[in-house]
Amino acid sequence: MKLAYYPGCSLKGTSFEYEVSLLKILETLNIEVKEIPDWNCCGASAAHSINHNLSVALPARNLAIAENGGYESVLAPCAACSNRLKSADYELKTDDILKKKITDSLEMPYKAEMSINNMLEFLIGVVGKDKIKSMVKKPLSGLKVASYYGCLLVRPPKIMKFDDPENPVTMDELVALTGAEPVDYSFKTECCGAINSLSKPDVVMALTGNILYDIKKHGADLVVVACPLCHSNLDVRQREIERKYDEKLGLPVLFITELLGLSFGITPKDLAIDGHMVAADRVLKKIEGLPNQQ
Amino acid sequence: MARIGVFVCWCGSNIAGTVDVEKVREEAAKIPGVVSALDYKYMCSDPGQNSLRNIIKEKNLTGIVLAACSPHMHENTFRKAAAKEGLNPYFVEIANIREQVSWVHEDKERATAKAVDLMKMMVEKVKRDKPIEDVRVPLNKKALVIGGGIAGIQAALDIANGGVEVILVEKEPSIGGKMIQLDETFPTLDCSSCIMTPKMVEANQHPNIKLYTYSEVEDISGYIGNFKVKIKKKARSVVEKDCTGCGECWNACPMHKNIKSEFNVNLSERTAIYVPFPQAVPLVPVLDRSVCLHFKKGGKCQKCYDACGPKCINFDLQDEIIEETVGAIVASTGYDLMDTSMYGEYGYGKYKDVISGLQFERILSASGPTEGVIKRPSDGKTPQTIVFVQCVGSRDPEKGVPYCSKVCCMYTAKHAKLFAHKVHGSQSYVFYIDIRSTSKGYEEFVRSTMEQDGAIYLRGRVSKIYEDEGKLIVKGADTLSGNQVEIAADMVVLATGVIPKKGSDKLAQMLGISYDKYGFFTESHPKLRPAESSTAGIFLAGMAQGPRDIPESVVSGSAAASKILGLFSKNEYEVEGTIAGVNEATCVACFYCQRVCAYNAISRKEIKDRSGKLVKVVANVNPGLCTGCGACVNACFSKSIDVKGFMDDQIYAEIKALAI
Amino acid sequence: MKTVINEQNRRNFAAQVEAMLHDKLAKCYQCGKCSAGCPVNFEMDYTPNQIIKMTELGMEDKVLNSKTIWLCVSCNTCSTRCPKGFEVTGIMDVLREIAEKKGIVSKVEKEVQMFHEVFLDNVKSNGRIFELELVGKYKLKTRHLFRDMFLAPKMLEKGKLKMHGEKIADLNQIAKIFKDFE
Amino acid sequence: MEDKDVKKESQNHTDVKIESGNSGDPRIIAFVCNWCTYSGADLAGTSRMKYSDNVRVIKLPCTGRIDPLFIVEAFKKGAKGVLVSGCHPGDCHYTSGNYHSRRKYATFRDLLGYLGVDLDRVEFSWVSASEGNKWVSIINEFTDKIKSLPGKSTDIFTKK
Repeated sequence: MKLAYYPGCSLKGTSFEYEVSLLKILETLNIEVKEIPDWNCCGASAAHSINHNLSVALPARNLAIAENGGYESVLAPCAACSNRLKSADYELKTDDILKKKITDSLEMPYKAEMSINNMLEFLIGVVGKDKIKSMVKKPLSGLKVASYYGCLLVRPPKIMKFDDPENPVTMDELVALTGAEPVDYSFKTECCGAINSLSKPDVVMALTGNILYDIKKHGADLVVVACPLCHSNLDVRQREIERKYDEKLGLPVLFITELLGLSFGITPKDLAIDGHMVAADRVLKKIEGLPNQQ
Repeated sequence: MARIGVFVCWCGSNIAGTVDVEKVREEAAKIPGVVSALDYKYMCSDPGQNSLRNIIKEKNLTGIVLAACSPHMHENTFRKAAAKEGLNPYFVEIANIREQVSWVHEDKERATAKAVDLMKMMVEKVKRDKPIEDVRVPLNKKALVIGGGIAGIQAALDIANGGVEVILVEKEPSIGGKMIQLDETFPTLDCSSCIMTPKMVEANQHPNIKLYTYSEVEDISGYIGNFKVKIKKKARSVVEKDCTGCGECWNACPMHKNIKSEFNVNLSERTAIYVPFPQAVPLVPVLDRSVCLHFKKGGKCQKCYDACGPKCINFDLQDEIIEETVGAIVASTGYDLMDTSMYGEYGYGKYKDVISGLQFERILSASGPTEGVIKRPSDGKTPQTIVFVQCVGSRDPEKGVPYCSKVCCMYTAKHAKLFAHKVHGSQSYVFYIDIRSTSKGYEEFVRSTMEQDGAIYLRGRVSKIYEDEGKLIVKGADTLSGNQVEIAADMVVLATGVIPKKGSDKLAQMLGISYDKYGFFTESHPKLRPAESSTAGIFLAGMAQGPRDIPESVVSGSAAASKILGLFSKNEYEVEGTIAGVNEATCVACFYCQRVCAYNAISRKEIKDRSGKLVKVVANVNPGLCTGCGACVNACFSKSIDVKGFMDDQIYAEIKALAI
Repeated sequence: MKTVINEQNRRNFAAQVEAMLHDKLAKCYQCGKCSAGCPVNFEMDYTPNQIIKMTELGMEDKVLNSKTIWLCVSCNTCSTRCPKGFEVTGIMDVLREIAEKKGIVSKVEKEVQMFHEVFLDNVKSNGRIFELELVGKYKLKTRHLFRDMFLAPKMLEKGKLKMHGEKIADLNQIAKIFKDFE
Repeated sequence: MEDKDVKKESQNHTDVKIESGNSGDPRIIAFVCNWCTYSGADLAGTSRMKYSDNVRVIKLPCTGRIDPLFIVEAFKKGAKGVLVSGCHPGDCHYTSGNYHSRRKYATFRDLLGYLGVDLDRVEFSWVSASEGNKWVSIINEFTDKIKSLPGKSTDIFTKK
């Protein structure tokens, strides 16, 4: 199966760690993905917020390029991108009039027959648990890990068709594969404030704070995510939140690909874990025999 | 040769004012086969009927047509008059020249032309009438009641008290249904078991009631008056007639852990041999073979047998099939409560202190797992704050059902009230969308829960419940103040929606009665025949028809019973003869008719010669079930089935009579 | 708090929203579950269920000038839990789009609106997001120059903010998409 | 007031000149079920509502009893319009008879068209026992419609 890769803007910028670690583990797993040539921004939340048609047309270009390039499956590791690609694909499947307008504008046909996967779907569905398990060289035993899913991976369920929208478990299952202990808590799918990070920082800090303190209360050592937006809010804003609520958090936020990479025996540096704002060294020391702490 | 008489009624000036009745009469006289034509001022009057009867006699008529008012008015009158002269009553046809001519048209000439047309059509129809005999079905005066909840018990008692034998079949080890699980009942707060137990005992001891508990109806065939029923009596492993209900066996059972009590809705445990609750009727234990050590470990354990004084435990007992013939059936299979674990956001099943309304009933009940002291399941502490959430599963087309479960508003108010009575200084919060409290004393009851007992009502739904530091945080909305509300509760009670009893759709198929898309049995007519099913002889009662409360269930049980007593007041059941009939000579046994019949009235009939050799298979109409709708006629490719009174040749003749 | 309903305006507005939403406003029976679970409800001037009702009643000005429509983060909690399957998140998109097309500048939540606009401008000119430019333009436009500024040095140090943006090759096609659908 | 209007309208129906071969005074045959539509038509009578007198009603137990060939026969015998009317969906006295006829009708329409019947001349409607007024308007509107169609009898079977 030819696998297309849609990185999206964040993975080339603020969340470069995600791309680095992702490509590293795919290399280890011996899985080849090809970046969609000349891909464009999916429009993220801005497009659907103020222009519905644009929010379908922008992702449609990427999908059409991939499909016409003979790909059967698209990996969109960014939760926001996968959400927009899936939503656009859904609209194109259900709204024939809009579909015609868009394919006319793009001058490309689109059959809407590809499977579009977020990172977790890709790992469980395309790679498979057995293969991942077989690559685990350094079990992360003793590490307590909270999986944070946020909104965009599971909602709206009728379009995402991924896991249980209230109690998702996919990421926890991946955490368990690494030998770490998944931590259950109450806010797995609560919203972190997402796109309003820049425009409403106070709101975002309140929401993100709720999530982080709940995770802390449930005894987690670190948090894993599969979304650059969640990562930004949980990682980049963590110091501010600590200052605002005057309570220490110290919760490193890793991408799920980084956690998997660690269990595969890849060094933290190769996984770009040092790119995060909240340093992970202290927590990673808990893992015995982890190579090359820094 | 047909000898038809035509009678044109004036209905005073009602008809004669707009229709030239003499012209109609003259036209009638011209039609071949019409030997007598007459017009008269009031055909329905005694003199009118007498002249009709005289002419039947004098002219030896083979059929009569009345050009008069609607057949819905006087068809029966004239049929009876004809029958008195020995004419088959179905040889009477009515041309409706009042409701559908003189009262709706004004031009006399044109109205008369139409009246003549209608008269001609009926003459052609009556010429082709075949004698029809009403069908009489003998009645076995015995009734079957399926389901021993309050509705079924009420039906059984009423029928039995009317002097008719009743067989009451209950799936569970004891009768009593859901009502016996309840604590006190709204709006009068009388204790459910206090009013229910005597009825259960009465049903058990009634000389006219034969009770089969731990039993299921396996098969039903036949029709009104003559249903053949197979009942599977599951093996109890206890010889009922010898058991004294002393309790030595269940006290001796070593399996007293990890088997959840169904009666206490998983809030307590039971043994492998058990009675569901102390007041069970009959007070005879059941041995649950799926968990019993004797059955799981190859016969080693027999502690119950050893403890039993009368030695009535018998591990070898087998399921029994009992066959009965009854004349009428009551389907009162009741309801289930929806499983609310699908609401991930509410955490039912995840958090121990998020419970269902029925579980709270058991906690309130003096015979329940906490002996009526309100304690929460997680740590046995008495909650100080309880949040009640209504409409969980109900009014939710996305995850649950779109309909209202009807009883939740009231039982939630009752729960809040009883909580206030039992735990002083406590506080309850009720999330609701609308309050439905429309029966006698209900609205006052809900108001007093708020005003006297201090329950705080919030108009809105709950979005999420999660645990935080030993409290359940309930995130809801109060749409009246326009606020998002968070309440830290010790316990949450979900008012779970009502759904039909599992398997009731299968039973409905077996009975040949219709049910709605949810599985509730549907009434023959929602307003005027609420106790009847779509099939003659099968009646409905209780929640199996849809959400209702106890008084309504009791009323419906009594209604079904009175229908059956009425039916049984005669020796035979009379079915109008205008039903379908099969021409066995031409039937090719394709059974398309069977597929379209909504009443299961068509069966296979084997025709054998004298030596018993099968000659052919044909369709056969069961007169007890056929209603004469005629759907089968159109389904028949070989034109071998027809409905009496509306035969194909008659309708073609009517059309032909109108030829221009 | 009095509203006089003008039947024609009410119908027009409700019909416009329904047509864009592909859903019926009457479906909502005001249970409030959307508002109960909304993560940003605490900042809103009207709860989501109130927005739905107000739209049905044709209270166009209030709805299009509300904070609520801009505060909504499209997390879809409301739509996911809505017992009627109503597009609660969708109606916020629709109302924002109408406000945007009408040129209504949100008085109270203009930052959010501007962010969306700057974001799309960025996509329009580069085909992709160049984050530094996005942040810079947004800050110039909103004059929140120093907010979050303390984050920038560390982000630059960590390599999170790139000094150069990438442009896609076929910018003509992006321009065409914007021309056809903006 | 209302009565007068009705009167005027019904005169309009009768004032049409009958030309030879024209459907100015067309015969309309209505196949109706006994429980809903027949009773509805009776109700129009007891309420003394006036309507076009072109219609001739044939009563059946249920629309489920209607053989599509009845409709063909009606046209063959000179009817210019055929109306089929029964209980509302879900209201059938016989539980589902009207569904059967509706389903059958859907396929039968094609057959009628194939035979060359002008499908404008066949109408299917629901009239309940309480809808006397609906019966009246259906009959009047259908009669008007039939009158407006080209009148030659051969036009009914257009292909012949």
